[in-house]
Amino acid sequence: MHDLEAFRAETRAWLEDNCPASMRTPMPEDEVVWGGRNAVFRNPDSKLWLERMADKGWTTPTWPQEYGGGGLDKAHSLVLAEEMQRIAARPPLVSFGISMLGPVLLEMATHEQKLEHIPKIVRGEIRWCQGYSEPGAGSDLAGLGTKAILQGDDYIINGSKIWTSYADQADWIFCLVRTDFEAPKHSGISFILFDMASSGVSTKPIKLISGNSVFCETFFDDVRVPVSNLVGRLNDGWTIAKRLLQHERTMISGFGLSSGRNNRGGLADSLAETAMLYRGDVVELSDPVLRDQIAQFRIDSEAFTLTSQRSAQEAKQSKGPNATSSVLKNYGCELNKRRYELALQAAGTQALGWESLTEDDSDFSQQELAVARQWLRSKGNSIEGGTYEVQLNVIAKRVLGLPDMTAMVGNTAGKQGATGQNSAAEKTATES
Amino acid sequence: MHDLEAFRAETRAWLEDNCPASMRTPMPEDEVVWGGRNAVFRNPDSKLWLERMADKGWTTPTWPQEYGGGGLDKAHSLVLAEEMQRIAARPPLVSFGISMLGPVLLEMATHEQKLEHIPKIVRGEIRWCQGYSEPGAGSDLAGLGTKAILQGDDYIINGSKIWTSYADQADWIFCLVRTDFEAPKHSGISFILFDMASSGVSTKPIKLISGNSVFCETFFDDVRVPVSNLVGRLNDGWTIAKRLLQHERTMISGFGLSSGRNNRGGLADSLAETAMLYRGDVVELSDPVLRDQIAQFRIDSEAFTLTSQRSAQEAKQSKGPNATSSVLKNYGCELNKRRYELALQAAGTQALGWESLTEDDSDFSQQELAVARQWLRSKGNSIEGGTYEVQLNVIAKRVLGLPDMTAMVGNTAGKQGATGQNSAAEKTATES
Amino acid sequence: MSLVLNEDQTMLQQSARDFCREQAPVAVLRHLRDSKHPDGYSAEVWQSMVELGWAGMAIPEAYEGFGFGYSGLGLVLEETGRTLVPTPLVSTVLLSATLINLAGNEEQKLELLPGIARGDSVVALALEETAIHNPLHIELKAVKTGSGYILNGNKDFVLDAHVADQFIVVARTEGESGHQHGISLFTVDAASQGVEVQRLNMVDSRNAGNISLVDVEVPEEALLGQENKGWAALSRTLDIGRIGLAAEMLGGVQEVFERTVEYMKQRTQFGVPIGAFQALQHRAAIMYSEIELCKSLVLKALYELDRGEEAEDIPALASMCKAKLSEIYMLVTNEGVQMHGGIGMTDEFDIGFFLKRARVAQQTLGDAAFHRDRYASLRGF
Amino acid sequence: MSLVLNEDQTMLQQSARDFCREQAPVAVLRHLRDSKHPDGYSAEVWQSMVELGWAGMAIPEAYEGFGFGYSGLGLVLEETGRTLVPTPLVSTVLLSATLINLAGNEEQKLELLPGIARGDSVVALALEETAIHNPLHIELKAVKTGSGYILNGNKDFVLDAHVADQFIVVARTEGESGHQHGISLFTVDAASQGVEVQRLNMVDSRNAGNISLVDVEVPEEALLGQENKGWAALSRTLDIGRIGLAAEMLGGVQEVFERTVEYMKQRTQFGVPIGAFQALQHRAAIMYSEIELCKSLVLKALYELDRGEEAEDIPALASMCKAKLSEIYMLVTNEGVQMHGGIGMTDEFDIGFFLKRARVAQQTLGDAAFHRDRYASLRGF
Repeated sequence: MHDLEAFRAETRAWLEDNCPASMRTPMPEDEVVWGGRNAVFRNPDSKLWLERMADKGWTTPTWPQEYGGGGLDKAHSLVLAEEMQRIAARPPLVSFGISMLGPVLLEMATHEQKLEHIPKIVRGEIRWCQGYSEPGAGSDLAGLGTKAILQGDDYIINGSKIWTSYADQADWIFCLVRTDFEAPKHSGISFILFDMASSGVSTKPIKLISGNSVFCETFFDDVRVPVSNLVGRLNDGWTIAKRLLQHERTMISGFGLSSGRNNRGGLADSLAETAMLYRGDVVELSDPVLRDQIAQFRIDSEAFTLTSQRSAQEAKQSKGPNATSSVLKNYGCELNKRRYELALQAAGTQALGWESLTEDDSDFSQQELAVARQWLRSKGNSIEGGTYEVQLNVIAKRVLGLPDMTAMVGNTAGKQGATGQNSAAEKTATES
Repeated sequence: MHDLEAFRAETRAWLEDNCPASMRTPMPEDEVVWGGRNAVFRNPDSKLWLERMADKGWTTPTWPQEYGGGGLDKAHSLVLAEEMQRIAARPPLVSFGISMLGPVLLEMATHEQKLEHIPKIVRGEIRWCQGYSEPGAGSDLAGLGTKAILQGDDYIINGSKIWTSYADQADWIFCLVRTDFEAPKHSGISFILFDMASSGVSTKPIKLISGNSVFCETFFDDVRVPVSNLVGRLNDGWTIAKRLLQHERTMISGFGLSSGRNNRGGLADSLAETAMLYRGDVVELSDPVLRDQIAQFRIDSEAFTLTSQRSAQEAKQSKGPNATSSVLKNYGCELNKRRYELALQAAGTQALGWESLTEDDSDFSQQELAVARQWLRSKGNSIEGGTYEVQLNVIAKRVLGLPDMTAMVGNTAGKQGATGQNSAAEKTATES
Repeated sequence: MSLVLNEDQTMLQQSARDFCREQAPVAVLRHLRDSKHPDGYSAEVWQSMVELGWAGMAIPEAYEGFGFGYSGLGLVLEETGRTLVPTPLVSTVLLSATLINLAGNEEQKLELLPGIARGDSVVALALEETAIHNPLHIELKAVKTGSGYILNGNKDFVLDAHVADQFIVVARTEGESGHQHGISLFTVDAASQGVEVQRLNMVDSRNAGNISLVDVEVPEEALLGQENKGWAALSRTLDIGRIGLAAEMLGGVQEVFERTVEYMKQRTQFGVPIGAFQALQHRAAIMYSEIELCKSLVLKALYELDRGEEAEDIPALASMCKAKLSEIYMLVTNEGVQMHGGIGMTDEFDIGFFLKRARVAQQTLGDAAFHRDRYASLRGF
Repeated sequence: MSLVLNEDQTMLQQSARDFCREQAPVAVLRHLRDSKHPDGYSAEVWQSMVELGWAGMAIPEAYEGFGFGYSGLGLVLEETGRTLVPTPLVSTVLLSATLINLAGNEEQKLELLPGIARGDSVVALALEETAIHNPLHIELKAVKTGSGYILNGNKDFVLDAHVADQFIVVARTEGESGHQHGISLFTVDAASQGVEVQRLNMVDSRNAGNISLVDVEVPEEALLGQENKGWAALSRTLDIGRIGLAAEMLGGVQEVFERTVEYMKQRTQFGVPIGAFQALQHRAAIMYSEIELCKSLVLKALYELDRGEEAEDIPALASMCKAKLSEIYMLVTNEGVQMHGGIGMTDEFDIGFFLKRARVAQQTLGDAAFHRDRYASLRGF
């Protein structure tokens, strides 16, 4: 206890000295630091802040110091988080390396692989993307067709991926490839890392309904990758993939997390305030039905936040994300979707603009436009990272122990080389 | 046209002369006339009214005169219905013979069978019950085990039925029995009629959560039934059963029909008025959220009524109930369930009484008590006559043409002797 | 009462469907959007529609219309809702022609309606003053002068504002915002001194704009109907507009649903079409049922509109239609995107256009909550 | 903040669960109902609970209680919610003891609380005057006399009214119905002249009754707390009651859900367990998720109650709990009956008892809509 209090004091002092003032203000979306070879720092303080935090390993406070992490235990990292929150410090670095790949490498990679990749993740030197989904496969991740064929000490990779977030801006990719073409489909997959600058890699952005293009199609044409880049055992990539998906779900469920708070940018800061503003209400929201719906939304948001906290407390006893991650992922996504549907109702036609055609944004403010875009974006929450339907299947089967229809009425496993895990009835309906 | 107008005038005059005054008032539940050997006429006018209407065949206006029906075409029967509605005349007779068995007999029975049974249905002399569901079978109707074994000119019937409505008050039963024990399960069923007074028939009422006991368990112990009581072809009873189920669905969907009108007995006459009454509101319902929900309910009710009318108009071109009967059955039941949930909210704790303990009903009025009972009763709407889930399966497969999972992943048909029609994936989840 | 289409109506529906599929598919809207088309609608497509008689659909023959009634216009709107083709059909034909016909005197009708029927003019109804539909909230002032009126104020979200030749401006000549009495209607030439139009780029890529009127002078003849008494005709026009819009929404609802069911049959996952999954089947069956109810409401409302004087209960029917269609268009577009999965999120795929249109159509002339509230008042609770 | 149970709490939960399963299953309620038991609860079962310390759970040790706090009482209520055993736990321990402890002076506490902790007395809170929860709607009048007060008025739906020894009557000494000021609390002996109790036979077979007070005289010492200033203690007591009731409802929710999932695994239709049907699986998974949220709310609220002075946001937490649990208890009982099919509709089967209890519990101390409205006000919109 004494130690913790001392650490708190030190941390507070250090942050006071090292966190630039502009890093204590709400972060506009375009100032998020993703790192990488071509990292953009729209605000020069961001660079300074990243470097200072990375030097202490505090971009990844609980990772081992050996690989550049902060080496803090849970209790100390909580203190750090609290102290950062106290001064509203921005996260110095956001990346798939931190949220997805890193934890899995730490758990499953060799010492050499860790030494090569982890420090660059910690320092934001390399930006990663995820090569999972393929055109036509969707939720049926394991049905992937990208091939890796051994040629001497290299694999030659051919195929394509889809829904690769920020592939056009990433330096390296962690990728699922098929290395055994005879085995049942889950048993012939390997997990491999390679440089996006390799010869034969190309990307093409996908334009979304929200107007953004965060996703790409990614093509591999005779890409040569050293065997040493394989993580884990050959043909055992599915185990790693599943582990990583759990981390992804935990991250996506965070969408719903801030619903109960007022710390999001944009007009949806407070649905109730927005609704009152556009109706000229002062004391009470004058549309009682919308008021009821917003109340219901906020109650669910608060309950969701508490459930996330409870889940974290329960997880302390065990290790890593637990079964509730499916519950949280789904609920968080549905909350986010509800939030934006309510935001549209709150602001009426003013939340339905696409672009401003005036210089002073007198037709639509940037915040209003952001609501419409984010509303559209939110529709993807229940598709990416395992669809809503897949998560419900998982809860029904793994948490509630309900029986598998396929096992009851005959099994296609043979036909497709599937294990019990991906029997048809267990699975989804829509694609990732 | 001229003819219709003349018929209208005649009918109006006849009704004026023959419909007793008390038969033009709202009908309390205990004055409904079900007919049968032990018919109860709580109001002596009911008997008079039944006899007069039956003499003209107007208890079943469109049935052939040959068998005692009214012999009217659609147009004339509509005029009769309108004229009866004009004076708010009560239906003279309500029975499963009219709503379910009769139409099927007219379509599929022999002339002799019709001559024997139809006139007694028309006159309310025989009250019928339906022997379909069996313990353990539930929605899987065709899985029935009641056996009929030929012995000379008789069948010897052994087995039991469940959820037999009013079996303890019925005179005859129309019943599904298994007559072929080798064939696939749908192909070994026959449709047979017999007297409930036959030796070996016994019934036991089932008490429901609503406190009522409209259903029975019915037991057959070596019941002897003449072969001539078989309707349709031997082992082809499933065809008749399905036809009859369509009529049953049409009838049950009627639950939702009056939702938009104010012609139901009891406190739920108008949800809005009830809600205002219990809040002391005069101009507008003071709970705006309940007001919104009641508005939504009433809009859906009005739309449902229009859809029933449209479906009837569309059915004119074809014959008999059409594919929308599943839609209407489900929607009607869900509306009825919604209605009573709203009624509970409308009247608060006053709608949560079970019995009155006072002589003057000062604790709970009979209307209030009826709401609680009907609320509980309404929960069965989406279970009886084909569950909610079965109806959704039917819509998905037959109306939308969506594929059958079982056909995709292997088929249990062989194991169970099922045809494609009752493959597992198509079917329900809950029992009737 | 007939809730099934007669032979003429079936033919009209079929020809409208064929036309929209062939001449005005979703690609037309996409092209207009991507090319940042200055008009926001295709004059060629519109001209073809005019030739088919659609612009004069509900205009009486005395004013060069074709007197097909609102049932006919509703069928056409339903088909345009299936392909989302932007035209002045809603602004000019459904709303403005109706209002002129209801409120105008003989000269005004003769002056304005034939031009609409011929497709010569675009007329826009300038009503809203807030982001939330509120037709009694009218603060734009019209002050009487010796020779006419002077108008001052702003209007928001006016459909087809930047391509309109004329506006019908809803103004207040007396009383306070919120009151029916004191509302007056004026025709205002778009080129008048003091009128400024700001085009809006809406999420559904359909035309709308904000208007400001600063000391705009109009002659006495610009008054449509009686001074202070514009509400009755306006209110009826809005109900007709809501029903017509519901017909358009019904087209979109059906199109999205049919595309989704088709996709469920084609798209394979884990070796089976996704339409074989029972959870999706049930959701599809529930949507189907709701759509059946939507159809009945729209058919009934259009039928009643054409009964003229005898019409029953138009305000309640209009609110029922708009409430229910708003609700179900939202449901079906959300489910449509979800069931299409990743591809439904791409701009390349059409489903997003319907998602966007659904929300703008919902807000136009009152959303589901607005109309349930109104319905409750109309039904006395 | 801890949202997981500590060791003591886990032990208490287990022993309460064991006790309820063995000594107080649903069969106890069924028997009380079917035998038309005059008391409506089993004195023997209650006596055993008293011996386990449940009656003194949240009563301070100074008044012979055991000071386990509301977390402890909440755990016990949750378990009684799983078997629906009727006891004076809600009326006497959760509501009345709390109110006496909050509002009473030292003599009153010493006089009343030990009796409750010992299980000697049943005390009922007489609050409601309408069929819809409305704690500010107080019209029952208390008029000051030389020696005390005279009470006149009626109370509805008083839990355990006909078995109570004492009532705490919420009365108006000043002001109008709807106002906080002017509300005063009185202890009234059930045997007092002028008190009449009419037992109610409710759908959930739990005890409630209507009370009429005609010229009931009480001494000055019957006033609990200050004249006109009863609202603060009452309001906090109601919030504690709502949280406790939510804990009871959480027990029922879990019990119904667990029984339903179990049934889904056992019940076979068309040759497969019905739990293998994806549509039902998804509905079960959705319920599971909602129940997880319910648990977190109740745990948090109980935790905060025991923090005493430092407690955060009790009114909002109480409303969140009661709103959410009302909603989910309704969902789960409706689905429970539907998924059980015909057998769920029979009285022989237990599920109907939960269905009935869910609706009475929902109405008690405010339903979901009441609490969402209150929450919105508390959160400033």
